[in-house]
Amino acid sequence: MALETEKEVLGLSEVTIRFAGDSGDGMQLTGSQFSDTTALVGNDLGTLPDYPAEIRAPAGTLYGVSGFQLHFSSSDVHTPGDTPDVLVAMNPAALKINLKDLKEGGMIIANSDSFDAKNLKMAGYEKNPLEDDSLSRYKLVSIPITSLTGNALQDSGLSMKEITRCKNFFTLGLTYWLFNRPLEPTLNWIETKFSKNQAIADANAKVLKAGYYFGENTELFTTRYTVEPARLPKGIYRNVSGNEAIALGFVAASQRSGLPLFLGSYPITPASDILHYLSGYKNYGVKTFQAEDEIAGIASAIGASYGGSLAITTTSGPGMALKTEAMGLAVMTELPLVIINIQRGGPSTGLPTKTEQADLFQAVYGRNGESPIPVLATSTPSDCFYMSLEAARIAIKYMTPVILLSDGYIANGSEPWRIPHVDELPEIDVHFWEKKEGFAPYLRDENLARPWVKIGTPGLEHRIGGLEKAHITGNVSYDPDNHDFMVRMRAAKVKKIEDDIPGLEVQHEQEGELLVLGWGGTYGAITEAVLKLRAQGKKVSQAHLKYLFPFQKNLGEALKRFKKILIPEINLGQLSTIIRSEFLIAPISYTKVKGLPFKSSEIQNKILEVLGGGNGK
Amino acid sequence: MALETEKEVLGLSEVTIRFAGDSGDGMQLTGSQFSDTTALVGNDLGTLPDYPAEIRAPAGTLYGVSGFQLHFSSSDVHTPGDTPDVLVAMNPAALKINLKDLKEGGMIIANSDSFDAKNLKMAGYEKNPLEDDSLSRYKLVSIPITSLTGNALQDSGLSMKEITRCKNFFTLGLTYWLFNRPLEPTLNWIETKFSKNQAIADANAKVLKAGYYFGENTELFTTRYTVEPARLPKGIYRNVSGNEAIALGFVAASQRSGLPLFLGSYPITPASDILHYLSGYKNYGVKTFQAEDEIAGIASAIGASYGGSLAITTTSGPGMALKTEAMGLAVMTELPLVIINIQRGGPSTGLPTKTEQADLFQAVYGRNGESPIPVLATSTPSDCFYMSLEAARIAIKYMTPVILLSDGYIANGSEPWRIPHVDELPEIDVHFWEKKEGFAPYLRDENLARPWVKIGTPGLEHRIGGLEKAHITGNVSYDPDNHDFMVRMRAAKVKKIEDDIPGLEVQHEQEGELLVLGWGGTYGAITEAVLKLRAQGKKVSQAHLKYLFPFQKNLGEALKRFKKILIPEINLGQLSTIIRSEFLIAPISYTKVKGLPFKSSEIQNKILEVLGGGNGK
Amino acid sequence: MANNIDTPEVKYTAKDFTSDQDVRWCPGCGDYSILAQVQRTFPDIGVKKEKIVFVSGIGCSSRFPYYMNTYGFHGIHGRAAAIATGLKIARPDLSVWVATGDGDLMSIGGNHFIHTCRKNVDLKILLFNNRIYGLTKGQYSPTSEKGKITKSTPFGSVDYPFNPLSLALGAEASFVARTLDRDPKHLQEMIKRAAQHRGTAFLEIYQNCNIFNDGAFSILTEKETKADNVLVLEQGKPMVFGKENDKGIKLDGFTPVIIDLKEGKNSVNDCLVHDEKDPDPIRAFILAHMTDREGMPTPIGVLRQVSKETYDAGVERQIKYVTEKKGEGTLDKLLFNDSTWEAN
Amino acid sequence: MANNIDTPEVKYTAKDFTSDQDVRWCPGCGDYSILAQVQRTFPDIGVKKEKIVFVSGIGCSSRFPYYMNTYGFHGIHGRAAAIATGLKIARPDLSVWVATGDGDLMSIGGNHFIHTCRKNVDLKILLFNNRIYGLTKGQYSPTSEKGKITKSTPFGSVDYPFNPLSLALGAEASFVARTLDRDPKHLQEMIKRAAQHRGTAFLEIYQNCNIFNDGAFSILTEKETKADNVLVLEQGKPMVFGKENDKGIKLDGFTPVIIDLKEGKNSVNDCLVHDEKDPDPIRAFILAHMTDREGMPTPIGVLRQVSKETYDAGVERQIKYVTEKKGEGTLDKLLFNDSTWEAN
Ligand SMILES: Cc1ncc(C[n+]2csc(CCOP(=O)(O)OP(=O)(O)O)c2C)c(N)n1
Ligand SMILES: Cc1ncc(C[n+]2csc(CCOP(=O)(O)OP(=O)(O)O)c2C)c(N)n1
Ligand code: SF4
Ligand code: SF4
Ligand SMILES: [Mg+2]
Ligand SMILES: [Mg+2]
Repeated sequence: MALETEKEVLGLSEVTIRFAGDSGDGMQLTGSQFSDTTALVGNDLGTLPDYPAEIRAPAGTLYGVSGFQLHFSSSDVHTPGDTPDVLVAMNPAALKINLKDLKEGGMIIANSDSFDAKNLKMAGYEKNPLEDDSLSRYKLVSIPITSLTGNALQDSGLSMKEITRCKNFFTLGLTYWLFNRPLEPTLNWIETKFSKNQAIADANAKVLKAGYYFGENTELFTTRYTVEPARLPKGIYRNVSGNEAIALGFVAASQRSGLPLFLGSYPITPASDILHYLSGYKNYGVKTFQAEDEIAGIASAIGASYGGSLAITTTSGPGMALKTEAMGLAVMTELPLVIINIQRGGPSTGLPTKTEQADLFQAVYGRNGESPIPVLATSTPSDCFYMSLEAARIAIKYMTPVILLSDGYIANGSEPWRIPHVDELPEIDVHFWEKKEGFAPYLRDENLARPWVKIGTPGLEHRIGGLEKAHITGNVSYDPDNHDFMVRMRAAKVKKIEDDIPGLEVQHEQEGELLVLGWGGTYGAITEAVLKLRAQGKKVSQAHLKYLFPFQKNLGEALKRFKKILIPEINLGQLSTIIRSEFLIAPISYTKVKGLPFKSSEIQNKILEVLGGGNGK
Repeated sequence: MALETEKEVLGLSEVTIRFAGDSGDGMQLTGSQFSDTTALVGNDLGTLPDYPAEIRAPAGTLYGVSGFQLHFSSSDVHTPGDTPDVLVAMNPAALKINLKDLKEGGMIIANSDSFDAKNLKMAGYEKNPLEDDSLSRYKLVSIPITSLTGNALQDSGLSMKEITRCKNFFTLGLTYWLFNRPLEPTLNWIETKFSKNQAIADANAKVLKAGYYFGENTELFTTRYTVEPARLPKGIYRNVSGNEAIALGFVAASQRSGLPLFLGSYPITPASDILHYLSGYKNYGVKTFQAEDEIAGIASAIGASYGGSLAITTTSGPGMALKTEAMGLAVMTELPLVIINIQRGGPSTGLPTKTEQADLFQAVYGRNGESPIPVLATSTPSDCFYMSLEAARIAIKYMTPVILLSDGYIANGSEPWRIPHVDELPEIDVHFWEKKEGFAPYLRDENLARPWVKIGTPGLEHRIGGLEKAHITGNVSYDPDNHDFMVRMRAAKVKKIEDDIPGLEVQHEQEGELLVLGWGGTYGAITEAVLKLRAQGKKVSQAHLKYLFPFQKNLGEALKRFKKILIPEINLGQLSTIIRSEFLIAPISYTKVKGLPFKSSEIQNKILEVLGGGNGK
Repeated sequence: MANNIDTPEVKYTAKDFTSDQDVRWCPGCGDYSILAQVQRTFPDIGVKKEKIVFVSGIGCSSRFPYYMNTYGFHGIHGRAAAIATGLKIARPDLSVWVATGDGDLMSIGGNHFIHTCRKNVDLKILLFNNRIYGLTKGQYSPTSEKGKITKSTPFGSVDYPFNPLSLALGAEASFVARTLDRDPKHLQEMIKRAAQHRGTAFLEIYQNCNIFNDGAFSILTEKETKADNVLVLEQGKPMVFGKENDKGIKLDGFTPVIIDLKEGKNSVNDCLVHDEKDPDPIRAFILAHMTDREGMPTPIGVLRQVSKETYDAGVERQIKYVTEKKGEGTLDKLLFNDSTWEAN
Repeated sequence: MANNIDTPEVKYTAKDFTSDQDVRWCPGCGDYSILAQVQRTFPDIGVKKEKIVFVSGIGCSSRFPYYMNTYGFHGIHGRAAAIATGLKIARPDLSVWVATGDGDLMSIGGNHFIHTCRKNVDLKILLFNNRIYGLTKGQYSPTSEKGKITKSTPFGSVDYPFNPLSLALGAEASFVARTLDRDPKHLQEMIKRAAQHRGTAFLEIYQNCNIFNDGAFSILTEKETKADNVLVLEQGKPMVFGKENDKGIKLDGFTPVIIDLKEGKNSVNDCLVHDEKDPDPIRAFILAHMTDREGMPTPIGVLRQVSKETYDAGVERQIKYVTEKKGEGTLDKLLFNDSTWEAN
């Protein structure tokens, strides 16, 4: 619904906006609503929620500031944007923390009501920046959002506390107007969300509109902006976050394999949402078990897998550490299981709400004994859906635990996703062993996988466990030669998966001066950097790893064709280390461990530095 | 006490003997008594206990066989010996399992009483091998040990069951005679061990002598053997096992540092003995806490470390896995702590009583987040003492957790050890921060270590924990730049340790065709192999790593000086992988994962293969 | 017993439950008797062999599944209850049994144990309590008496033991019982009772480790002392024991005391009458703590048996309810939510 | 309270226990009151500030140590009791406190909790029970009521909650008490009582999480409903409650029932008299389970306080004994055992 208006409407190709305020100000909600609506109008987009580990840190404090950045465009979007064009600052602390990122000449929308002495002091401002000319380099629009919200709800009969809680909807309405977005999606959302409390629903709706019309009627804005829909491939789209896509991916895997889905999990940021989503899918036969701890989470999943379910367990770093021993059991019993690690800042409790890629070593090497487990990684929110299906496929086909790595940035970020048609999805076929003749629990098929037996099959009663198994019979065996054989057999089975996965695709030239090699959540920033530099005529290629162990067969070949390999990672160079040992080459490791994704500009600069004077030709 | 005797006495330079029988036959005790006595008479020696995971597997079964091999010599001993000269077989199963290893023409001492139909059948013998000529290639001495023991104890008043239990002392006495060893040490041991039960003490002593005199008087033996004392460096010696040496090492570290020793541990094979030894040292102020699980084991140690103790935790693979999360906490809180992993066969429960080196990856890489921990490894039983002191020194000086790796072979094996004089041991100096001025919990000293405060110091009250810490103040910090700084700071601190450890010493030529590089328990087998080949004129050098992370500074240099590097490991090549990534060279990885140490002959053959025709010149 | 009762056509014998693996326990170990009684009883519990699963942790006792010719899972130390919980939730049609030791269940596995009791997951837990760590060669366990001298406590342990029944009751277990390895009949009866119960059935079995803790329970098992030291609980019956049933238990306040039934002063009618069905856990708690006082007999039998919805049944109920309410999910319903848009 | 009483020269004020960190809990969180009462009470427990340590796990509640100006350790999730146990064994001279939540202590930390109670380690455990996972934004916890609708249980939880007091008693805790964040006086008194106890002192504090589980305890804290729903336990006093102290508790068998003290039929003399010192845990267990029945009041106060040797004291005793017996160890004694020989 784009209202008639006399105001000038300026078309933009892309916009980056950041909403910032107290953790109590509802900025995450404002941001996600803006994203969903923006997706609906057909822009491509990328998001970056960024909030503190505290639930509601005291109002006005610097560490209590919560932010949500959103980048939307009429063409492809790969990142949440490096520098916002618009900063919405609900209080002084939010302004203080976020101003440094704002684009030169960018717009600041500030809630002037909250710029009182107390808040200014807490944010460390001597003078009120809205009143001195310190912000002259920006387009400053200061609006008494709190009082305007109050006015709008004067006779709503709500308490003052409830009223002020609505103010983020004013901000949302205002920005909807400013960027010419419809109100309906949010109005509908409000209706269902607050169906239990009509008064609140009405208030929020009212304030949303108030914000919208305020933009319409005030003189503060002379122009509003529109961003044309992106020319996305034909199809039906929805907005999806990484964690939601993982939940959808495994329900899809359950449907495609005909196996009931079992999740054993213990809540932990930033993985908990997968548990939340899946526990809503009871009518898909999904069973979610909130265990007493992470060990019970994976142990219950192993039990469910032995019982014939598609079993998964979700966690983050510290929980991953606790699951280590049980992963070894899954390796020894050769049961299908997917272990999902949504990486966060470490070590230890570290930075629970921030993103990082520092659990790669742990995934590939972090177990006692020779304990090989395939490791996959997602690269974008929507990619989470497909990698989940792939992880399930490999686990079932090879009777092995599989580790799927994601991270906080992918998990909480969202993007438009073209919903695939059912027939685009891989069949996952499952063969439970049924016939009594010739059965032995540690027989091997052509994939070196052992038979999976559905408990309840008469005549196939058998025992498995964590002690070394005799080849074929699966009996406990301390025989030296058998142990050596089985250790190598388990390794060979996992290695064999390389024959069953797509080869690595190098983007752009297949050889030359520089290849930027990434994995996981750095995909967007690398892609944007590479495209921008190529647009400037630089020759630089890109490849992104989704299979970390085993590697794709053609990886070594692909790397050899480039003079230099640049590997950006949000850790101290873990992939680089593995590449070094695997291929005896020395990639250039570019690392940043700040709990934040790379900015594409950072990667661009690094590429330019690596290319030196030359432009890769 | 070497009796007068008319029998011919043959001098030998070295002997390897293996005692084998049911897990109920007391072979481990027999072996360790023989070792202690043999040490006492001044031979150098090496041992290899090898027993099943079951406590007393049913008598007569093949998997129930327990063995103890002992290699003693008048010159240096590096291994328990490849092929026994003498095999003591207490039953058919023991013969069946062990015969293949016996040297051509070696001696078999068999307990003929146990070669009855039932036992023969269980061992899978059609005919009695003592009676057909199937053993003609060996010196077979078959003796009715059970009945002879019975006769000796006719009027002891003991039950039949008790009497048969004594039969291993007959065997021991007999072999004492055969190899001319004194009875006193064992007689004394019996007195103290069975002080509570004089009847049993007397019986064992009686049977021991009976065995000895049987050898003396029977016609079965025409010769007895003597092995002259080894020319060991001047000094006072004792026999020590790896686990005992670790216990002694940390008590020594406690005495040298003046810090009380705290062990938090949960029993697990093959690490439990360290807990057993240390719990006997109460009068050294040692506190041992048998925790409810491994997590509580390390968590309690972290608490004790915060309280100012020298804190350690001991375990093996599966327990190590469980400690992973808490190790991260120790990294973040930067507290001194030594984590001792006595490696065993994996993955999962694997082969609990067998040896392996497959936890190196886990030690170096196996944690969530960037979580650097120094990793040290022991190489022989007596080396365990010194590496324990070294681990404690590094932990305290650098305020860091340290992982000390040993393995089942080192842990249970024993060797003569020249007891150092107190002043040969390093001082470990400890500086608790005491002054209030200028204190901050995350200050850094010249070693990048933070201050250690003894709780109870007035005015220094402070808080630490697992969330990221602000540099210096140690306050909780989510600041992006601080996180990046601290991640690199923790890494730099651990790297810095390389400046404070002895450089790597290469044995023999410092450059040339081939360097055999080892770590951990392979030391003896490699040394013997290298020495034997050099005696044959082959040019091959040797180096052994005790510092796995960080490496010694000169390692890269040392490796570059050799055309080929051979790395034998009891895993699938874990050190090789790390060497590859660190130095971008391709060592030759030689692996065997059978739950057993390398035989030096296996390594000799591999070296010859690598040298090809040439002899290293 | 499985939720969907699923009785075999043919009548099994003990042999049907005997696997082809030789039993590797020490000669004389109490575990043999437990294995034998389970194999003898299972033909009578009315569950098809292929629907039975034994899950265990690590320990001598945890080798149990290998010897049962049913499905079996030898897990990792302490995690049997957690593995079994996942299995039971995924497969409510199975009869899931846990074989575990006092170290496995009470030490490292304590948390999974109390949570299983709390959730009332339909598992039968057989605790082989020998008050020692057998497989690791004789360290003290959380059920070892204070002052116990073992390899890891050469001067005696300084901690108080758990009372497993008390802990289970504190965690709201719905079935709590105790028996003895050396009393085959009673052991068999208790196994049957556990099999019949829906919900967490916790059966503590005093088991002799003749290698590392020999005779720990001899006064309860030896002919001469048994009668005067064991109180056999029977539903609805007065608590009487002693060689000539000459002793009774009555309550003095909340404290059970022994009364003499011979010298006329007290009669059977003065004895406390056993009521395992009491909805309150108090009576059972009193019995569990009877041995806190010197000289009191050790109660064996079912201390408590009450019925409440099991966790796994609750999960099924909820899935059924939601599915009826929302209709069965399909991939299209799943992927195409109500905020999609079309690009063309 | 520390074993070696170690009283400060100067009298502290609450301010002395306030650290320089700003408190980061949500406005209105019950944790603020707990912090305030601890800071107000500590000047009276007679322990030097530098001898006090707060250990915690992870959770909103576990941020507690940062705000106390004593030594403090913010551990990892569920391990506070284990860390504190090691610290207390190593340093029996310290007063070691554990601040923890219902997820931290009852879910992932359950095993360490019951073992701490069993061993009677001299720790004071403050359980901030808000019946929810706060820090992870509102999943149900092991103390959440059955049917609870949360992020992880959108259709209601299907498991029964723990009764933390019952669990502690089942694990043989020597001090078991309960109080309310909104009753500062009582909370202060309970903190003092915990401080005085030698051994594991378990104090459950009902705490309101106004963001994810607001009002969970309101009927116990709101003026109108409090008096009729809370039973304040006082040693040696009859159990009386109600707006005009018009209700009493008496036992019918083992089941507590409410009697009306107004309508003459019953008098205070018919009421059960509270005895926290009863060596048997039965009375306390009855009180812990009082709320199993609809309509019964929630008891607050000390349910149980008995004295027995603490684990850490036992360790000291043994070290003293062995050292006296064997003499203090020296390096020479250690290394030169009795089977050495000389080579020259
Ligand atoms: C994670 C882990 N920790 C420790 C061990 C070593 N371990 C094996 S069994 C056992 C205890 C056995 O005692 P219990 O459960 O009572 O069984 P029992 O042998 O007495 O029947 C221990 C500590 C292990 N296998 N895994
Ligand atoms: C090993 C591990 N698992 C899970 C988490 C995530 N986590 C942090 S706090 C918490 C539960 C908090 O609940 P509670 O203990 O009741 O504390 P509250 O926030 O309610 O005060 C969880 C699951 C973690 N930090 N570490
Ligand atoms: S050690 Fe003890 S428990 Fe284990 S098998 Fe032997 S007798 Fe049985
Ligand atoms: S989330 Fe709840 S418990 Fe946590 S600080 Fe906020 S109000 Fe308190
Ligand atoms: Mg046991
Ligand atoms: Mg809570």
